[in-house]
Amino acid sequence: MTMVQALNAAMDVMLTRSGDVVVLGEDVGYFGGVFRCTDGLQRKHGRDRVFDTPITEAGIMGIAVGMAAYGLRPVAEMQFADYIYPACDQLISEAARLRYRSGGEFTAPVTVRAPYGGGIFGGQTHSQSPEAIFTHVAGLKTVIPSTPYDAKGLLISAIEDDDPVMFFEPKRLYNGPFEGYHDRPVVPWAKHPASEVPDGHYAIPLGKAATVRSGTAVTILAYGTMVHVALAAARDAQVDAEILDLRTLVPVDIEAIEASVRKTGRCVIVHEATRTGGFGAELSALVQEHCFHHLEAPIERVTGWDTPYPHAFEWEYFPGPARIAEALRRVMEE
Amino acid sequence: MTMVQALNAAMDVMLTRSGDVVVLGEDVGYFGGVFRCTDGLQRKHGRDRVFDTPITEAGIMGIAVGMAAYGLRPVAEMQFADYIYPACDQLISEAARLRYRSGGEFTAPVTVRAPYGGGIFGGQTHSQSPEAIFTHVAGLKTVIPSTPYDAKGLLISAIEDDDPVMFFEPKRLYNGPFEGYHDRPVVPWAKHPASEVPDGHYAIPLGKAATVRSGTAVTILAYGTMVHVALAAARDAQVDAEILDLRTLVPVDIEAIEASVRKTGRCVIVHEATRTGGFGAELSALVQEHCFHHLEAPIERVTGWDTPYPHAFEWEYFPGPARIAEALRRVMEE
Amino acid sequence: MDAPVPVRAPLSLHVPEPPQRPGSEIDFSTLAVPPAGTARRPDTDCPAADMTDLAYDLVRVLDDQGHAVGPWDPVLGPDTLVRGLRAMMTVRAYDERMQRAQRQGKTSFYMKCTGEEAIAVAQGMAVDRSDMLFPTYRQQGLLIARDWPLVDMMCQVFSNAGDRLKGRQMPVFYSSREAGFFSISGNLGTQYSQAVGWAMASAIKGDSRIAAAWIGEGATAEGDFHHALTFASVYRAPVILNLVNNHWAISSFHGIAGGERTTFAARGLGYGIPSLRVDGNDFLAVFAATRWAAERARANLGPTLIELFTYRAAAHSTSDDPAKYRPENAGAHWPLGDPIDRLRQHLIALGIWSEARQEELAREVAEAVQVAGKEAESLGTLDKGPFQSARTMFEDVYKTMPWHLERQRRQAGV
Amino acid sequence: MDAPVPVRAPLSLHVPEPPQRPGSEIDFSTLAVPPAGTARRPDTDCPAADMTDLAYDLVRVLDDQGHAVGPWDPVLGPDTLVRGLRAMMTVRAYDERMQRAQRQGKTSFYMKCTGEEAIAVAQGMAVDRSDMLFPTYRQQGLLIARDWPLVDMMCQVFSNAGDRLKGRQMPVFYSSREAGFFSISGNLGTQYSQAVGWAMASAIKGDSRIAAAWIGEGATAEGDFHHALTFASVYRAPVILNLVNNHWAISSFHGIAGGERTTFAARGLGYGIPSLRVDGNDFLAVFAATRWAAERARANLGPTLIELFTYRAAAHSTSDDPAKYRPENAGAHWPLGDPIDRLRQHLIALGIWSEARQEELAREVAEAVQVAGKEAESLGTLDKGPFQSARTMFEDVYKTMPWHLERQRRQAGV
Ligand SMILES: Cc1ncc(C[n+]2csc(CCOP(=O)(O)OP(=O)(O)O)c2C)c(N)n1
Ligand SMILES: Cc1ncc(C[n+]2csc(CCOP(=O)(O)OP(=O)(O)O)c2C)c(N)n1
Ligand SMILES: [Mg+2]
Ligand SMILES: [Mg+2]
Repeated sequence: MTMVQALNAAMDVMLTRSGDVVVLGEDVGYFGGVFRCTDGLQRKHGRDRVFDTPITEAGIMGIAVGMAAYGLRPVAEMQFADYIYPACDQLISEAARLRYRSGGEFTAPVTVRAPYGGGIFGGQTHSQSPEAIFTHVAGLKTVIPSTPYDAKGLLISAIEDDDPVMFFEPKRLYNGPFEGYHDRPVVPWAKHPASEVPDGHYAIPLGKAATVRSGTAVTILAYGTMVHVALAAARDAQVDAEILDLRTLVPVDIEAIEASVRKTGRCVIVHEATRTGGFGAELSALVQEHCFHHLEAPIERVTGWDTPYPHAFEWEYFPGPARIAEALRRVMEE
Repeated sequence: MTMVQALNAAMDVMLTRSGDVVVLGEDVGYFGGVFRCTDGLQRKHGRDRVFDTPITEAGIMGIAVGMAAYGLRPVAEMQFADYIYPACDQLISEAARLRYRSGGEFTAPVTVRAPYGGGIFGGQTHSQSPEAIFTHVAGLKTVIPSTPYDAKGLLISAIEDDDPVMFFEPKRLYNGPFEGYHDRPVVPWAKHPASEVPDGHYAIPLGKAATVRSGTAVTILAYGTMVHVALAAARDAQVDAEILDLRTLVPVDIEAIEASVRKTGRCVIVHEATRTGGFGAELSALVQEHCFHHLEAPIERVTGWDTPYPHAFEWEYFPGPARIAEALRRVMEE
Repeated sequence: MDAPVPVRAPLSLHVPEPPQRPGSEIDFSTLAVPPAGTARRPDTDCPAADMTDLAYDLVRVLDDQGHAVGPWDPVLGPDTLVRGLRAMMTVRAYDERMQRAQRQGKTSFYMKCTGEEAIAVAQGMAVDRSDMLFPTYRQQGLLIARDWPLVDMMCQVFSNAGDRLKGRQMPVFYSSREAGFFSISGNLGTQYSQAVGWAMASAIKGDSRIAAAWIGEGATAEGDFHHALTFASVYRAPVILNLVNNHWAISSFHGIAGGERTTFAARGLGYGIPSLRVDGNDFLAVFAATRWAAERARANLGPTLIELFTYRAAAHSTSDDPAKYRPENAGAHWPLGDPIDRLRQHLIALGIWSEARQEELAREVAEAVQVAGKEAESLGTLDKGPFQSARTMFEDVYKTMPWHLERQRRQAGV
Repeated sequence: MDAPVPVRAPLSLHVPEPPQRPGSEIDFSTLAVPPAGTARRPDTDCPAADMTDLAYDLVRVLDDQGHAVGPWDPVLGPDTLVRGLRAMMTVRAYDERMQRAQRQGKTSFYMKCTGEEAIAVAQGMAVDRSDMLFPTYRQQGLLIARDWPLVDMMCQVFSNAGDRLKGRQMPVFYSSREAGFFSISGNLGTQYSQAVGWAMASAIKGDSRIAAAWIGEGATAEGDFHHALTFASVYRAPVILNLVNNHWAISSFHGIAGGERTTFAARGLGYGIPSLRVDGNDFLAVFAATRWAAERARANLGPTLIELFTYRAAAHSTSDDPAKYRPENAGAHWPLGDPIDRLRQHLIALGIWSEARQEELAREVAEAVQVAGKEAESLGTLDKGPFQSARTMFEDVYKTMPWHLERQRRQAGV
């Protein structure tokens, strides 16, 4: 199944299991979402469980926090991660802090789903990767899947989690894995092993990375779309890289990171978000703090440039396999 | 003069020099601001140059962007940096990107002033340091002064800058320098050399750090309140630290950082903001990238904890001189 | 555009100014105050479009002689009235003591609601104990109307060892799940849409509890106000949206909030929400309007917006000095009087009260506040402690402490 | 609360649903359409409170026979009328060609405004050329009404070497300082408060230019809408706030935006802003209402809110398929007709137009669009280029490129 179908299945499972789960957002109801992630859910679970909202991301979050405080588990869709900024106050000042400020009496177990990342000619307002804004916020968890299997298991965990979870969905992976070669034919998920998705309920724990390739030469830390791009880069550069798919950014799986970098002595971090202050900075700082004496080369960051995502130069912007391969070669030279 | 007076002087100078400068925000008009930074400016420059706004940070930013697009240079006050989140969309999607998306035809030279940081028993919503959210945004500059002299010169530069500038003012320094010993008597600015502030116009260039203490043992990177705390820590720990006051976070003065760390081989980064994904992460990543082969010890970050700022435990939260001194001793042991 | 470009006159900016500033006499004579009893009372199922006049009128029940008049008289029994009086007096005494404690350095900050006591107290009494309240920092009266222990409130203000919020919040940012009192946010406005979300959740679950929210006239400019009204209107949420127009937002008057050319109740009309404008210093009017709105909500008729027309008699907070921006002692001239005086006068007019009983009640209230104050202070004050363990600083960020917080906790040595 | 807790009936959530969904016949028969010419026309200095009826009425000038009737008839000369017709036809032909280009892979995306042409064209003509416009993505007609070169617009759509926006923006997110057309944002609503800020700046500087902004009925739910109305009302900003109610926001109907129980024009009343509801498919009504609002603004009388009542006849964008959520071909049944047909009928009724001249004009327009299209394509298309230099990707992030972008540019090898 595709990642879209896997996400749909996760919500379906959770809507079925618990009357407290509701799904809300712009166009998620009758229509089933502009990316079809909620297709059929309103018909199946009813209009007061799955419904369209007015176009106001701040409003959606405020409503979701109130619903969560009541005891529901709202799954709120932001149509694009680029449109999440109006919701920042309700996310940062409210959802993230409610448990703390109420001494644990009120909580906000909201799951915020948002398609993120580029590669669909969406220009600067349909391509952004704003995860670093939220990974800086104490009280929020941040999750980014890279396969249909993970997407379902992680989304179920996010909905079941008692804390607010930012769930960013790599839209370039919705309908097929993507190695970063935009000029090669699109491969469907069907050919990928992680598109085998079990029926019903299963959970992938938050906070645990997956080793998607074992290796000894260098550690690549990646998440979302970049996991597939990193795999392609390692293959193409013929570097025996160990690739960690972080899956959860906060809390990050420091043990997995530490173990791998201590083994390889080298580290390349990749993300699509702009570089300065991106989550790669935190990863670099952590690796440096935890593995200083094991590092044989400077940690490299391969990221989106520090510019908005340009429509026509999408592929010049995207940190593709060639740029990652270059970084791999650089760290291997040290 | 105090930092409050220096900021007031900067706005006064700019309001006088250019009819395009306007000052707006909650309570900034007749009353002169809850911290008195705009005291007297409305009386002097008129009600349509310095005025109170409705309480809506998003509205203030939208209005300011429109005014800037017209050709004005609005100086918008956010009453506390903690209340800036509703303005995120207008800041990140609009002010930061207007020049880019319009091919350079429209610009948004807005200066956003906001008191930030803790130390006044403000609890979680009057103590935050959200700079890292904005340093991640391409198109924004971020400036944080640490003395009255710098505050005036940097604010004038910010207002004259043709790009939007986030100008965070360490509220704990408004009326006196602060070394982080909350139980010692408050020292007034009058006794500090940088409280000598010239009349009239002068500018401190954005993007240039200041070396506030030369040393050879370790480099401390700091800004705002933490500059004074770092100085105290170095003195108390008797470590010959070189202390850089970054002053501008984006674009950061990489040359100064690189030169210092190459010399000392050690680096401690301090900020009051929460640790994960803070600007310290970017600094750590940069230092590691630029000075890897010169580093003799892991880079340390001394920061606020990853929790909201608690009212009663303010001083347990604050990264005071003792914590910095500890870090200094740790890096010197390596 | 078809003709040559015409010559246009220069534009100018209008910046609202309050009628008086420090130095001049306060003058409320231009304020239009309709007599008590004149506003009509529509049925609770009246469509919004058929009651737009009430967004500009003023629902008042108590006349100048202390008689309850007109269709909005809620006809309350003596016990309820005395309970209301006691609660309002308790709020005022509590405020006095806490403000004094702040001046004495026992805490960092305090906010009074002087002159606005009728609002929270009458509204707290007019809804069910199980309904959920989303207040601002000026509705301490809700807790008191719900008989929440003063000691618990004071412990919050002192951030002491007895503070259920573990010293995390600034004073007055109470929270009590048990009291149906939602955690107060420092960020203005956010609770308004949350209340609508809570009410929608209650409706989704087929529950019968409704929600009520409060916002200041100043904070209505925040986006959350708009979002709350939009969602409440679209989904007919069972919520009472209260808007306290006390004429000031720190130093800026209601004209800066958009109250110069219309009422705040009128905001609701634009969303098709029935909207009432009510004398906020009139215990009976506030009670009646709230009951009316609650009935609507319970009958699935949706939200009501209530503008509570009042005056902030005291400073904004202990950090504020109103003499800097408005004539001194402005509150004493408020033409709609003092809510406590007016209810006392009513009780006397009813023949069930006397100055002697009033004094007795005042003594009782003072005593209760003093006893609670002593007990709370024995559990600690901000200047001296004791506090909860500093270790609690790292708790409740998440349900379970993740590795990085665990590590930081150890670093902090707590 | 004084009695024991009463037993309450269960609540339920109301979720608005459009009257028809795919599979059923479209039916607009319940839509109340007042006859043309019946809405009154107040003087431009009429206070908002004295014209609230116009927020619920519908300003219409063209009747079913194509005659201009009633007080709102702007009495335009033949040249202006024909210019309007030509511009609307150009918009439609332009839309057709660009949509086709998208289908052919020459660009990534396109958005038509079919059925809404009268709005941007008449409004663009009713304000001064020097006034500043803050549009959404569906007011391409403004540029065409201002005779902005089609080639320039097309180059933007193709992101090609001739694109002044350097290939940075998605198609249709035009920007032209020279045309007084503000850079369109992908984030809904943001332009609304910006327009108010621009207008306030104009007033501060004693300038005479006013601003006009557009927003869709769906996007009115964003906070920016509220902020715009609040600031415009408080400072009496010289701005025309246009609200295009085309009944759909991608897949959700106007009821989800809060239009089920009231009009969108009514939103303005709550802020004391004079508000008009206008037949958006009636070129003359749109023109007249806009002129009226512009006059108000120019006379320092402040903002006007205009709801343009229309219907989105086409898909939301090339990424959308409306057959998934509404009956097919819904737009063809819109009771207020097609704006181009209605203006043509009016010209014929005036006796200054014929089917022959109409056909001639259609040919001229088609030819102009084709010529422009060829020229634009010769400067490049998204699938094949050429583009501006990739180096431009790093420019204009800041006025001067800082070290880190300079470094990244070198890394990118451009
Ligand atoms: C988002 C946000 N912006 C600004 C503030 C600072 N602030 C606290 S109270 C206040 C005035 C509020 O006035 P109003 O809403 O009328 O309530 P009142 O104090 O009169 O009860 C302001 C500006 C804040 N707490 N939150
Ligand atoms: C902040 C934001 N949220 C969501 C979107 C996605 N989006 C683009 S257009 C649209 C519908 C807008 O409807 P409306 O305002 O009625 O304008 P119309 O398309 O009908 O002209 C949505 C939801 C967006 N662009 N920006
Ligand atoms: Mg107020
Ligand atoms: Mg629409």
